[in-house]
Amino acid sequence: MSVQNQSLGIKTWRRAIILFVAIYLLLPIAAMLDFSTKSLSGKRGLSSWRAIFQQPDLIAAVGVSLELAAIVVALVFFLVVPTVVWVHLKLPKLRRPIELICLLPLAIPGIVLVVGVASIYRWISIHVTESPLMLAAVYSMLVLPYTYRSLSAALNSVDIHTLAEASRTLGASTYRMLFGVVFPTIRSGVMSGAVIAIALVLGEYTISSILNFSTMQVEINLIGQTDGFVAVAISLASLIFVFLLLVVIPTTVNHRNEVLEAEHS
Amino acid sequence: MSVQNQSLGIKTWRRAIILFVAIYLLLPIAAMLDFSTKSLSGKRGLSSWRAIFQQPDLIAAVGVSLELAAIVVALVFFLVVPTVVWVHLKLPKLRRPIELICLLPLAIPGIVLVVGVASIYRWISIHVTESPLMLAAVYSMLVLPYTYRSLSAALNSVDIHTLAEASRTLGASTYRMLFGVVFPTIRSGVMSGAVIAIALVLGEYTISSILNFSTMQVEINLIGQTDGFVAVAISLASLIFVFLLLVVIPTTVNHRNEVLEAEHS
Amino acid sequence: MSTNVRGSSAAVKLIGLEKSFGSVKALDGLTIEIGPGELVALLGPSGCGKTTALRALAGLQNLDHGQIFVDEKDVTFLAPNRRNMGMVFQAYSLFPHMSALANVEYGLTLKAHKTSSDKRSARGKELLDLVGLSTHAKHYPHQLSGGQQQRVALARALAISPQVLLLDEPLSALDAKVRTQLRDEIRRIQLEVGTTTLFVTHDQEEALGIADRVGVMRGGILEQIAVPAELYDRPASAFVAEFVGLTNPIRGNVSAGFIEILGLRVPTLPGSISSGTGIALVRPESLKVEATTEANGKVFSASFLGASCRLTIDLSAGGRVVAQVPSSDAASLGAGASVKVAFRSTPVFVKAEQ
Amino acid sequence: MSTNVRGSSAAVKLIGLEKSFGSVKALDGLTIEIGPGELVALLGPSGCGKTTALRALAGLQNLDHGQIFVDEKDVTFLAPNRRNMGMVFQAYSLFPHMSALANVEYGLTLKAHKTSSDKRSARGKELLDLVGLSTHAKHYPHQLSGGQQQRVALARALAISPQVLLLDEPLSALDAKVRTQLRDEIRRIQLEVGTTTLFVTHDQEEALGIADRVGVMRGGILEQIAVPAELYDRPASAFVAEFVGLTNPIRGNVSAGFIEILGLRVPTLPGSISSGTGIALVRPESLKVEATTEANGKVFSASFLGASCRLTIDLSAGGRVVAQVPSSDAASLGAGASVKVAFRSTPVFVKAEQ
Repeated sequence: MSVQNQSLGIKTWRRAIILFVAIYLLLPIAAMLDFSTKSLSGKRGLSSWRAIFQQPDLIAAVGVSLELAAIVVALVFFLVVPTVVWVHLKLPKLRRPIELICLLPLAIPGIVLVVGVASIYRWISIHVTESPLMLAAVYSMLVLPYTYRSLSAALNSVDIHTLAEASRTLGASTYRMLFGVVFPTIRSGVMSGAVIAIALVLGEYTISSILNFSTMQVEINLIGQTDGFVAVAISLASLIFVFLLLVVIPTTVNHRNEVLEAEHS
Repeated sequence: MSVQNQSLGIKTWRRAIILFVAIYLLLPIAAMLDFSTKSLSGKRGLSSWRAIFQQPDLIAAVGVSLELAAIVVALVFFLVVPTVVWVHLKLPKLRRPIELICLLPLAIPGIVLVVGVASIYRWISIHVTESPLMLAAVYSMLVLPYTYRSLSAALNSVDIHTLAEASRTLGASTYRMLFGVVFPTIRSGVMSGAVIAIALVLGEYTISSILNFSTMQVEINLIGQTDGFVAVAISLASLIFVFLLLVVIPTTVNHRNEVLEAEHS
Repeated sequence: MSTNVRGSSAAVKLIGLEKSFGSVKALDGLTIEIGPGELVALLGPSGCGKTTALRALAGLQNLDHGQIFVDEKDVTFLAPNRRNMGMVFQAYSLFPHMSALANVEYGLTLKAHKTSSDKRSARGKELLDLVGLSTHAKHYPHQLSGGQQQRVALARALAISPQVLLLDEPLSALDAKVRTQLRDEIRRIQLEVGTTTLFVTHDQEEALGIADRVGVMRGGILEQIAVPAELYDRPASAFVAEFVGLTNPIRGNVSAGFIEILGLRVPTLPGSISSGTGIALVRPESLKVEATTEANGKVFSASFLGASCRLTIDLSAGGRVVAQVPSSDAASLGAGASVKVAFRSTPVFVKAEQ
Repeated sequence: MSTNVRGSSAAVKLIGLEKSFGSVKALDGLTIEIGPGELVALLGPSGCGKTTALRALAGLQNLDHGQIFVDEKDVTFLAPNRRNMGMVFQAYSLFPHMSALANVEYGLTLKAHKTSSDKRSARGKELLDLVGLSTHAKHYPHQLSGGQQQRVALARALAISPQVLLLDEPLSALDAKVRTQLRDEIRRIQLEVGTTTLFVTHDQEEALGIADRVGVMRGGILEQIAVPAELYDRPASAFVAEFVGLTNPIRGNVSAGFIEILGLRVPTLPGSISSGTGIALVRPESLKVEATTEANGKVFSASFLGASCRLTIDLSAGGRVVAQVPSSDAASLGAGASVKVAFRSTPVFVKAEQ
C-alpha cells in the first residue's frame, strides 16, 4: 500500500521480471537455434538453414501465405476501415451490434467453423475457384476481431465525432474531413490492425491444413515430420520474421509520421 | 453527422443488421443441422446424433478436454488472479511489463511455439508424465492474454487502489480487504476470464493434434474423416455447448449476484 | 489593440425553432435575436435544449420547424461547411496529428476560406498571439494543457473570420482557476474582435459573468432573456430566480403586490402570486445582519468568500437562512453570535407554496 | 440536532514530517497542530505535499522522518486499519457491490469496530439520515449521482466514530453547483458531529469557505496558517497573496513601510520589501471606482457576479486592473465608462520587481 515499500522493492522486482522475460523468451529460441544448427550426424553447421531454400514446395507455400496476407490486408483497408469509421461517425447506435458481429469469430472455435461449413467451402473450391481468395475470405473473418479492436481503440481514444464536426464548421467538405482529419487521426490504429492481420495469417495452421491449402505453416509441419532440423530452422526464421513485423514496422511507421508532422509544422 | 438523419436511417439499418447477423449465424447452423440429420442413404433421422454416444474414443476425449478445462481454470483462479491483483495494488509500475508478458502468447503463432519447443515437451512426456497436466500447462500460457485482459478490464473499471485504501482506513485487515472488497469487486472479470479459458481449451485443435493428445476437437476431426455426418453433429453439439457456456453461465452468475446483493442490503 | 483582428459582426435571428428527439421536445418554438457584436449566453440545466439550439445555428442539427437568419440571409438549410461560423467545442476538438499553428491554419487551407500560404501563416501567428500562445505554435495538442487547448480551439475558430462565434460549454472541462481566467480572456478577445457570439453553458456564474444578455432556457423554450443584473434582480419566474444565484425561501402572507416577511412589507415582482401564503425567494445579500441583543437568530456557521462572507443563521422562529455580508462587517459575526436578521426592502419574487 | 451523532474530538499534531520521492521532497519538515473539533484546510498547488501529509496522517504513507500524535498518543507507526480515522477520497471510493447502507455499515462489520447487527443497522440509517440520503439506503453506487456518492462516503467515514476525519479533495470531481452545496453540507455535518477534520484541496475558494484555519503549503512546507480572513487580508508572502484570491500587480516606490500607488501612501504588510521599486498586490475589492470626469481610466468590460460586479479597467497611465464593486454601485460603470480608480487604504503586500 505504501509508496515507500514500492520504491524499495520495485528495482529488485523489475530486475527479476526482466530476467524472467528474458529466460522465457530466449531459452526456447536458443534451444531452437542450437537444435537447427545440428544435424543427424551430430556435426554443427548451417545445412538445415541452407536446406530452407532447397525446398521448392516451401518457397511456393511462403508465396501463398504472403499473397493471402496481402489480400487480407487489402480487405481490411478497403472494407473494414471505411465501415468502422462510418459506423462511428454516422450510426453510433449501431456500434454495439457491429462490435458483437466483429467479435463473433473469437467465440466460435476455428475447427467447429471449418468442419461445420467445410462442405460449403468444398463446394466453392470445386465449382467456383480454387484460388487462395477463398481462404482469404475465411481469414478476413478470423482477423476481424483483432483488426476491429485496434481500429476501435484508435477511434475511441479521440473524440472522432467532435473532430469531424470541428472540421465541418471550419469549411471542410466530407472528402477533406475524411482524408484530412479522420484517417490521419486513426492511422496508427489502421497500421497496427494490418500488422496483426499479417501476423495471424502467417501463423495460421488449422484451417489451411484442413481445407488442404499448402500455406507456410502447413509446409513447416510437413517438413517437421520428415526433417526436424529444417522444420525448426524454418520455425525460427518465421518467428524472427513475425517479430520484425510486430516490432520494427510499427516503430518505423511512427518515426516516419513524426518526421512528416515535423516538416508540416 | 446530423441526428435527424440518424433517427431516420437507424431503424432500417438496425433491421438490416439484425437480419444479416441472423443469416450469418443461423445459415451455417441450419445447414449443419440439416446435414447432420441426413445419412448416406438419404433418409432423415437422428442416427448421427445417436452415434455420438456410441463413440467410446470421443467420450474419453470429451473427458480429457473437460479435465484440461478444469485444470486451466484452476490455474487461472489460483495463479493469475492473485498475481494480477497484487501487481495492480502493490506494484503499479510493473503493470506494463506484466501486461506485455501476458500478451506475448498472442504474438507467437501456436504452430511455431509447438514445433519449436516440441522436443522439450516430448522429452517431458516421455521422461516425466504423459498426463494432460502437461498440455494444461501449455494451454494456460495460451489463455493468458484473454484471461489477463478480462481481469485487467475489471480492475481498471474501478479504482481498486482507492477501494483497498478505503477499506483499510475503515479498519479492515489485509485478508478482509482482499476477500471482502477486492475479489467481490472483480468477480465478473474473473468469471468471464474463466469462461473464455474454458471456451478456448474446448476449441483448441492445433497443439493437441501435433502433441498427439486425444482431445475433443482432435476426435471430431478424426471422425470427420470417416463419417462426415457424425462429425457435423458433434461440431454442432460443441458449438451449442460453447454458446451455452458463453451466454447462459454469465447471465446466471450475474443474476445470482444480484439476488445475493439484494438479500444483503 | 490592432484593428486587423477585428472580424465581421452579423445579426442573428432564430425564429420559432422546433425539434423533437422521439417524444422529447428539445426545442419548442425558440425565438432569439442576437445583435451585431453582441455576446448572448444561453443558460439552463442539461436537457433544456440550449446545445440543440447552438448546433442548429451551426448547421450540425436539422430542425423540424423554424428559420435561422444571419444578416437577413436565410441559412436554415445551408450545410455547416458553408455557414462561416467558428465553433469551440467542450473539449478535445483539436486535430491531434497537427501542431497548434497547423490547427489554427486548417480552416484557411480549405476551399471555403482559401488563403495563400504566406497570408495563412501570418494570420495563424496573429491569432495564436491573440490567445497568448505564440510561443506554443509548434506544440502538438497532447503537449498542451486543457486551458491551452481551448485557447488554440478559439484561435482556430476565429482564424476563418467567422460571421458568428459559437461556444459550446468551452470551459466545462477545466479546473476552477483556469476556468475563471479563460472566461475573462474569452470576453476580452470577443470584445476586441467584435464577433457576434452565442455562448452555451449550464453554469450561471459563467453566464452572468461573460454575457451582454443571458437567456435562461427550460424545456425547449426561453423563460427569460435579459442583461445579467436584471435577470438576477428581477427574475420573471421562480425557475429563473432559483436557477440563477442562491435564494432563501421565506414564507409570508401576500396581498396587493406586497409580502410580509421578517416583519417588513416588501414589494413583489411581476409574475409572483397575488394573494394567500407564498414563498419569497430572497437573495443572501438582501438580508441585513447585525450583532445585537434584540436577536432573532444565531449564526450557525460563517463561510469566508474573500470580499464577502456567507453566514448560515438559525432563526429563533425556526428555519435556517443564508446571508451574504461584506467581510469588513463580518468580524463580530462568527459562529455562535446572536444576530438580528433584517431585509433590505428590494422587490422579491414570490412563488406559491407546494 | 440529536446529540447521538456527536463523535469524539481529538487533538492532532504533525511534527517535522519529511518524505522524499526520489529526488523530490514532498514533505520538508511539515509541522501542524489541529485543535479538538477544529477543521483545518491544507491548500496548495498540485505537488505541494498536501495530499502526502493527509495520507501520512491516515497511515497510508510511510514517512522518512517525523512524528504524528493523536490525543498525545504516538501513532506514527500504526497500521492504517488501527488508526480509527475516517477518510473520504476524491471519488469512486464506494464499494460497487454493496448498497449505500451496506457501504456505511461496512466499517462496523470489521473487528476494529465490531457492532451487533441491530446497532449497526440503526447507526447506518442514522448516518444516511445525517447526509440526507435515508431514502437511498438500498441504492447501489452506480445508481447514485457523484454528489450522492460523496455523501455516502462521508457517512461511511463517520460511521466508525473516527477520532479524526480526513477529506482528500472530496469535491474536486463534482459540478460547480453541487460542489458549493456539498461544501456547505460537509461543514454543517462537521460542526454537528464535532470531529477534528483535515481537509485537503487545491481550490482556495473551497478552503476559505469551509475551514476554521487554512494552511497554505508550497514545496513541502507550510507558508502560512491562519484563519481565512487573516490569510486573505494579511498574507505573509507573495505566494500566499497570489495563490489565495485575485490580486492586481501595481508598481510603486517603497520606503519606510509605505508604498506609493495610485497617488496614495499605503502601508505595507510584514514580509514586504522595504525600499526601492516594488509590486503591490492589490485585491480587486480594495479598489474604489467612481464614474467621474476626472477620470484616470476607462472600463473595458464589466462582469456581473450577482451581489458584486467585476470591472476590468484600462488605466490611462497604462496597464489594466480588475476591481470588484457592489452591484448596486455598478449601474453607471458599464463598458466604455470613464472612471476614477482609487484605493481603500488597507495594508498591501509588496514583492520585489523581477
